[in-house]
Amino acid sequence: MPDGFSAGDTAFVLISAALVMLMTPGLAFFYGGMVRVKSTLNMLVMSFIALAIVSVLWVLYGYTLSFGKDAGAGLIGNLDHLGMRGIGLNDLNGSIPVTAFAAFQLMFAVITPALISGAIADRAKFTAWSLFVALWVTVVYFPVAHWVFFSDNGHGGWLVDHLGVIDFAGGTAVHINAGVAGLALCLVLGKRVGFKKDPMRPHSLPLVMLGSGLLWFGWFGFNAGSALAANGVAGMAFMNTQVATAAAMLGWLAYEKLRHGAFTSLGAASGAVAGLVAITPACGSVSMLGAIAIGLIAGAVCAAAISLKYRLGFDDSLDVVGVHAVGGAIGSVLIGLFATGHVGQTAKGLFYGGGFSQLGKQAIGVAVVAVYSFVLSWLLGQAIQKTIGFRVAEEVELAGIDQAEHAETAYDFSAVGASLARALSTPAAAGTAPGAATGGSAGTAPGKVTDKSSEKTEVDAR
Amino acid sequence: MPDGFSAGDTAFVLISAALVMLMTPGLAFFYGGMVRVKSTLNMLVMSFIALAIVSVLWVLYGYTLSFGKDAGAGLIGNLDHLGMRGIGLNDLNGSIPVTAFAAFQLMFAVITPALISGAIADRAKFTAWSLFVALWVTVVYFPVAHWVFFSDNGHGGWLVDHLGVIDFAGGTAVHINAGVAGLALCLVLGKRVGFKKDPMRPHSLPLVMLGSGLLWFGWFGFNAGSALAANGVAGMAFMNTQVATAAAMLGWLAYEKLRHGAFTSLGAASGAVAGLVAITPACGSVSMLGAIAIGLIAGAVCAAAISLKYRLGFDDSLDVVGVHAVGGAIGSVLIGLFATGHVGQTAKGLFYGGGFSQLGKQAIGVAVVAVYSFVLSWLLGQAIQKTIGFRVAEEVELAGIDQAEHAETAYDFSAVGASLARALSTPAAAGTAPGAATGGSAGTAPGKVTDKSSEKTEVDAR
Amino acid sequence: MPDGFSAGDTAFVLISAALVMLMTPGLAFFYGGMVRVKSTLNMLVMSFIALAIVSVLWVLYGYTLSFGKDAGAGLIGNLDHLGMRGIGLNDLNGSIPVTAFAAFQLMFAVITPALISGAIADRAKFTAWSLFVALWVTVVYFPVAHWVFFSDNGHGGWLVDHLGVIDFAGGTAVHINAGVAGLALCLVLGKRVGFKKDPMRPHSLPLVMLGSGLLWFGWFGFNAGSALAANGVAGMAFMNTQVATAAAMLGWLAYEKLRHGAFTSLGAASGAVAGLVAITPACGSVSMLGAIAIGLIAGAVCAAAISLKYRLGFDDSLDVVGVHAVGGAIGSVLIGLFATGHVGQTAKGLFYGGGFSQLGKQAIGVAVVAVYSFVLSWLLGQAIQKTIGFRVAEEVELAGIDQAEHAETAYDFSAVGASLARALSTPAAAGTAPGAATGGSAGTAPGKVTDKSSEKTEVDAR
Amino acid sequence: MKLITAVVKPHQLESVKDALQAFGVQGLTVTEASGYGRQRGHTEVYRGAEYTVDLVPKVRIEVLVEDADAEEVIEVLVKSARTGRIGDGKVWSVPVDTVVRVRTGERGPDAL
Amino acid sequence: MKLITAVVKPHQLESVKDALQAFGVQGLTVTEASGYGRQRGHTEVYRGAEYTVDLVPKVRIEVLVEDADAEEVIEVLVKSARTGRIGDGKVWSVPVDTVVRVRTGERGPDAL
Amino acid sequence: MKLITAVVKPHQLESVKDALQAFGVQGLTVTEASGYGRQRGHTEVYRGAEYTVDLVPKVRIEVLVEDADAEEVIEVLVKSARTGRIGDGKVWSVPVDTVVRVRTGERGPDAL
Ligand SMILES: Nc1ncnc2c1ncn2[C@@H]1O[C@H](COP(=O)(O)OP(=O)(O)O)[C@@H](O)[C@H]1O
Ligand SMILES: Nc1ncnc2c1ncn2[C@@H]1O[C@H](COP(=O)(O)OP(=O)(O)O)[C@@H](O)[C@H]1O
Ligand SMILES: Nc1ncnc2c1ncn2[C@@H]1O[C@H](COP(=O)(O)OP(=O)(O)O)[C@@H](O)[C@H]1O
Repeated sequence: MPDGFSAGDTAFVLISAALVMLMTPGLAFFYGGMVRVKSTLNMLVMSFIALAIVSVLWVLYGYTLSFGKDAGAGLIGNLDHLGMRGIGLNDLNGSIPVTAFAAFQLMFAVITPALISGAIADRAKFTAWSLFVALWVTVVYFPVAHWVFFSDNGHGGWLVDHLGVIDFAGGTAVHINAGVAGLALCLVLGKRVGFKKDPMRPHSLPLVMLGSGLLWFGWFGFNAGSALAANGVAGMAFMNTQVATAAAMLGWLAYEKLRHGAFTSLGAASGAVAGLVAITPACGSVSMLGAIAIGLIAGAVCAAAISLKYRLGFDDSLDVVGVHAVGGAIGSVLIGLFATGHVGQTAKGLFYGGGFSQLGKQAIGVAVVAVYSFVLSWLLGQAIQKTIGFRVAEEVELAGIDQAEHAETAYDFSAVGASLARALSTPAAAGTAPGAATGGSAGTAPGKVTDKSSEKTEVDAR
Repeated sequence: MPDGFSAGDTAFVLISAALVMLMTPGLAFFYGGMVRVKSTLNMLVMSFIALAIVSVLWVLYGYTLSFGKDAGAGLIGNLDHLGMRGIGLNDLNGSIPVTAFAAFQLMFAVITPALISGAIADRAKFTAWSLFVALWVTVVYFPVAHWVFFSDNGHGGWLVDHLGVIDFAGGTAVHINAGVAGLALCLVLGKRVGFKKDPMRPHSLPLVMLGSGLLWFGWFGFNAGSALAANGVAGMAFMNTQVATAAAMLGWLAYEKLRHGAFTSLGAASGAVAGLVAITPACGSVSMLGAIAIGLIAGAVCAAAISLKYRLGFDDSLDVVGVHAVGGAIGSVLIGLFATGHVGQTAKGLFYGGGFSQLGKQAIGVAVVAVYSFVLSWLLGQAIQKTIGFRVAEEVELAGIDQAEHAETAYDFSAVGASLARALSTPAAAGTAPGAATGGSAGTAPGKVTDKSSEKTEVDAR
Repeated sequence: MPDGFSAGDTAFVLISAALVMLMTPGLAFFYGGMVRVKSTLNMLVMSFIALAIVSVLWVLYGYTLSFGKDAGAGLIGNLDHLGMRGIGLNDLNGSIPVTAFAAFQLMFAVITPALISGAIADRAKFTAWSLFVALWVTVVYFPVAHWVFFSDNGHGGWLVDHLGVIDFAGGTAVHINAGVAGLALCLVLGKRVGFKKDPMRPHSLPLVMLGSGLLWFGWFGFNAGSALAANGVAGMAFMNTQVATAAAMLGWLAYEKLRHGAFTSLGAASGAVAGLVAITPACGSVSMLGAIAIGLIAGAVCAAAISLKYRLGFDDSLDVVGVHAVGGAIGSVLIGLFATGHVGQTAKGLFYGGGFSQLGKQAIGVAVVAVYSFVLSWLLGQAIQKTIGFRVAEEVELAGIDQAEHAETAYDFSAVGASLARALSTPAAAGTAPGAATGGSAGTAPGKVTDKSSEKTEVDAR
Repeated sequence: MKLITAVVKPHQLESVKDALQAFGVQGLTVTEASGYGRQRGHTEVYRGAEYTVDLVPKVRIEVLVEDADAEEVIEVLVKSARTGRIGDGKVWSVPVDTVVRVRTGERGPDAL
Repeated sequence: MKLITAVVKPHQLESVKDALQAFGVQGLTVTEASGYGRQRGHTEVYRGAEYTVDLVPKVRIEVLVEDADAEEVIEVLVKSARTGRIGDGKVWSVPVDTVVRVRTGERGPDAL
Repeated sequence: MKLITAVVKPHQLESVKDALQAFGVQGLTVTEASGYGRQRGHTEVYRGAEYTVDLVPKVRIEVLVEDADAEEVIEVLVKSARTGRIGDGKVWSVPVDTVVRVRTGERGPDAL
């Protein structure tokens, strides 16, 4: 390997990339446990499909749009690396192979759209969602990632290199971006049937806790890994991540106890996620005591913020706005207060004698990303809604989207087992389906085919 | 970074810290699956709250009590690092940043109290438990960690540096400590209603298996990471961890088959954990064949030990004593037999020509930690029980602690969904709650408020 | 540590080994969610027991058979390292300790037999399965691993060193090997009662998704870790793994939508696994665009291949053949087309000007492993079936294998809880069981013993 | 007294509950059930095999009422459960010999 | 009309369903139940403690039929549910005052 | 014969089972149910929203008995299920035309 290469840093970033990858399934479980049983699978697959779509687009053109040399003005990368061409096995980015860097950053591009899905739980057509993911990363995420993450000696993205916004691991590019897009989308799709009236309580809180546990775990890769080296900054980012998360859990639980009289497990899980979100931009620039402060604030404020949707009447189903947009903004702005100048960055916050300068930059960064994401996301959502339709029929929503969109149900715990259903057709029997290259023996069809003709004029939407 | 720094070691320890962090959620699932469905969430949250509380205390004073310079006599660290002051970004502990070391050790401090919770499943007030965690780490864990883990050229903790006890990754400080504290607490709280009579069978064995899988995975960080370097010792500790765990699963299953006639999945999961516990202190000083022996013994002995509670009549609900106290003691003492002198430590055990010397030291270490932990834990438990009360009311226990303490139920699989419950009040409607800084529009309250007045004189405890 | 040692590489391989270990529990959940609720635990334990058995055998003789110096002709390792003797703490394999290498390779030996279990879900005696695992790794896996993975300057395993087959991470040794063994075993055991007639739908798709998420995560260790160093090859293998998996999910979903009209969550999970399987041998020799092509092909072809069992009438219950044998073969053979000669290996495929040479070698490698595995697995299966019996009684299969083989049921969600069952005997009461070293107080037996005598002539198999 | 049983769509439970309460019925017992009728089931797909699940989720509601109220309660049930689509379910009534309130031991109409 | 209830082994549900349909009964309602009878339960082991689970899973099938069909439907049920082993269950019949089809409001035999 | 149905608190199931067995009843069928009555439900909190869950878990026990035993079995049920708190539930009895044991085809009292 060439000079400047570090196996230790490479090991760290590659494993971190794996950790960040795990966050997307983790998110799927976090969200999937929170919905009613009838839309569990849809919720899970909305995250998984982001893994599929974004990874392919990343190789085709996402990487080069985000991390290709700046095409001018700090707005977008050039097309030098379309299809990852021109990236040699041993080319370095800092002390690590470019491939390792690309893998790490890919995982950020995957989870960001997945985060949005929580805002439109239970009611989005799966094909429409898939299309949205592809378009959204193209026109929103890839450019914003360039603005925020592509630092190139002052010739990189405009937020990081021109304006000097501090965003260590993605408070703006990931969380505000996704949170605000969630707001736009849930406005486009409208409220769920029964919003504010039916409880819609989580169908499996253990699944939610599993999700939050995996998110927390993976987030060490997200935050500490963003140092792109296994060094003191990574160590500090790691500690800050842990303690801010811990403090945010306490903040959320305290708020909840005062307000609703109970410490809930969902509050513990949600508080942790709020803390992880808030410390994401800040973990490379604040002290551990600062991280505790940021966590406490984020926990309590997000716990309060999630009730906005009931006041203002938008159905952000799983609180993407209240947790990611609000939490991301808190963390990004508080850098302007708590940045010590001695961790990973030299800019100082208000409390450390840096005056209002950094605070102002942070606020601008937040605002710019929020506005850009909102406008574009809303336009994309509308375009899809007006063309192929984004929202499922009310009947489908009532009966459960899993059945209609995925032809599956999440669980079958009945001891009755086999008896509640019967084989309609096995693949061999379906030999006449279009595109099937079945050999001769379609006649051996074993499945019982139930009589679908008589009277089946309507579907029982329950 | 300064001389002596190793990016490879830092990468290894940071990722190991993440793995150890994951063990606490893993433990939550392991325990959570084992309780009845009505106390699932309480069990989960007892572990998660340890993550929150201990992380904050660690930064405030835990790190310095455990790993600050010895204050004298090897009993406790000094206060040099209160609030983590005086720890520079690039300060090293061996070849890794102090922050990385602090993060790694923090995770040990988190899981140790979490382990205790299994002994008092289904019946502990959540606030009382939270208070206990905070007090217990302060007066028990932080000092004991100093005794066992703070090695400082003979001027560190008294067990490691004066007496020469070998505890590679925490057989005494973590497992015996927690196991014995579990015994003390379950004596303080008393037996569950229905102990020895009702089956109290695990509500979800797949959740138990998930927990054991995550524990096993995370334990590589715990044990191999304790080498604090990615080297041959870490490699050996890793292999020993794997094979002892494997052997313990076989040992437990064999015992169970002979005794009860069946190989159970809970036995497989429990045996694995017993093996992980037992090899923890020993993985840096024994050969792989020695690790197999330790695993086999620990698996079979722990399988037998868990029935002690029925004989002696203490309700150690999820077998913290039988697995962690007993398993930890087995592993710690067997070092006195199996230490080869050629792995990470030079002291030899009885079977390798070291005589009884190390065996004696190990026995003393076990006894000291056990006695200290038992006495302090019992006193803390009693103090809490006598003041704010530690145990919930019998009615709450019967109806399920999740509902009473957390206002939640773990699952809602009913297709009936929305209809079984109804919105009582959404946050906007709850605007009059104390401490709520709600703006004007409380009048828009949308939730249906059910009539709670008439006849609701009693609660249906089922 | 000696010269040539790299802490970075060691950190990478050790953590990779931990990731690969997690794949086996991940597989357990992937399979466990797919079976009916009555055989969940059996499915889980079939994987966990592989962790136990193979780890111990690896230390005793597996490592030396696979990675001991070649005993001649490239067929098997010698016995130099029986019981891991002769392996010093600081001995190196390349740049990492031999212990780290041994740990990494052990995890491959564990998961391979576990993969087979899916083919014989719901109907294999647990002791028979355990015996099969022990025998199979001995006569099939250890030799084949030697052929494929033991490269020693031309004096290693015959497939890798003599023939020049490329198998970066185990397409032949792991996936084809296990897939074909699954075919052999399901032929030996025969079809499940109700095959092709009862639906046998997955009892928990979230559990399946969890499994696939953990598999995906762990697979980065499997594939990138196979570089045995944290370098550019590892980075490339990592990216290839991610994008092939993503593309395969798309390929599977597209096939499914065209053929059955729905995008299923099970399809997403299965497609991902098919992609992971196919890229395993190829991730060190193809470009990212090549990886996308391989993924797309594997996803669609495997989606089609799983219906073979209905046509041909073998009950490969969870599609081990369709996914692992077919996917492994696709990946192995496509190397012959897509190998660029510039990634980890210099041999070029047909599309990169290498002619048919590599393609031929790959085909031979696939065929040799497939035939060897099929014949040996079938013989072992038959031998067990004819002696101790491999398949459970039909009654047991109908009632559910969990109850009969493990004396457990996977879930108990009933609010009824304690009341549905009653304590038959606690361990103290069971004091008269054979081999029980119970002390005096057996008379204090607390459990109620139900009247088992009257009329209990038959068992209710439901 | 009569025992009136209604098998209805799960989503109608809340409306049924509200209607009964408005009528003055203070208690009921609910069981999850599944039903097979003219509405047929739906198709599910698992790994390349299609199945029809022909039992559709329902709830089964039992209400004990005085003889005099029976007809009206049936009316209330039918109206509040109706969506007009197939699968709406059935309501039937069965004669009851006696009813006891467990808590107090009261008998007959007083026990309702 | 009659309400015929059968408590049978879960595995017999499909055979029962088929037999009823062959006979001409177009609807039924199924509930998961557990039963306690002569068949006793089974033993489970959890961490060194043995328990007997004495309630065995059953399904409870309800069919509303015209008086005239009652006897025959009982026969069909009994035959299609029988395995000959203990635990096969019970079938019983109860008189029904009235039946209403929720969708249409039809009454009596027409409502079946 | 009579069909006696009891809707009781889940925790009383074991005591009911024991009492019935002591009395000589050899079989019963249990279903999980939820009930709505005077006892009201409880409040749950999810992410800043409170809900009342007003259906409380119950078990529904069915016992087929001879006419002569009906009164006594009702007594046994009521006594063994009682805790004296609201929510204790109801017991009721319904006339049965006929009972068949599936395994043997026996009819009437012999089938119990
Ligand atoms: N003969 C019957 N006996 C018992 N339950 C029935 C009967 N017919 C229908 N049901 C119940 O009523 C539900 C609705 O039946 P269906 O025939 O679809 O309704 P509709 O009255 O609208 O035609 C079924 O799912 C089943 O639970
Ligand atoms: N007296 C009864 N009342 C209600 N249900 C009963 C009664 N006796 C038996 N059952 C039901 O029938 C099922 C089978 O009973 P069992 O006595 O095993 O059958 P068999 O008729 O073959 O002797 C039981 O599980 C229970 O659900
Ligand atoms: N009219 C009724 N019809 C059917 N079930 C009822 C009726 N009233 C009460 N129940 C059942 O009895 C249970 C207890 O009712 P509740 O009114 O709380 O009891 P209590 O008799 O102590 O006042 C309820 O949960 C419900 O399942």
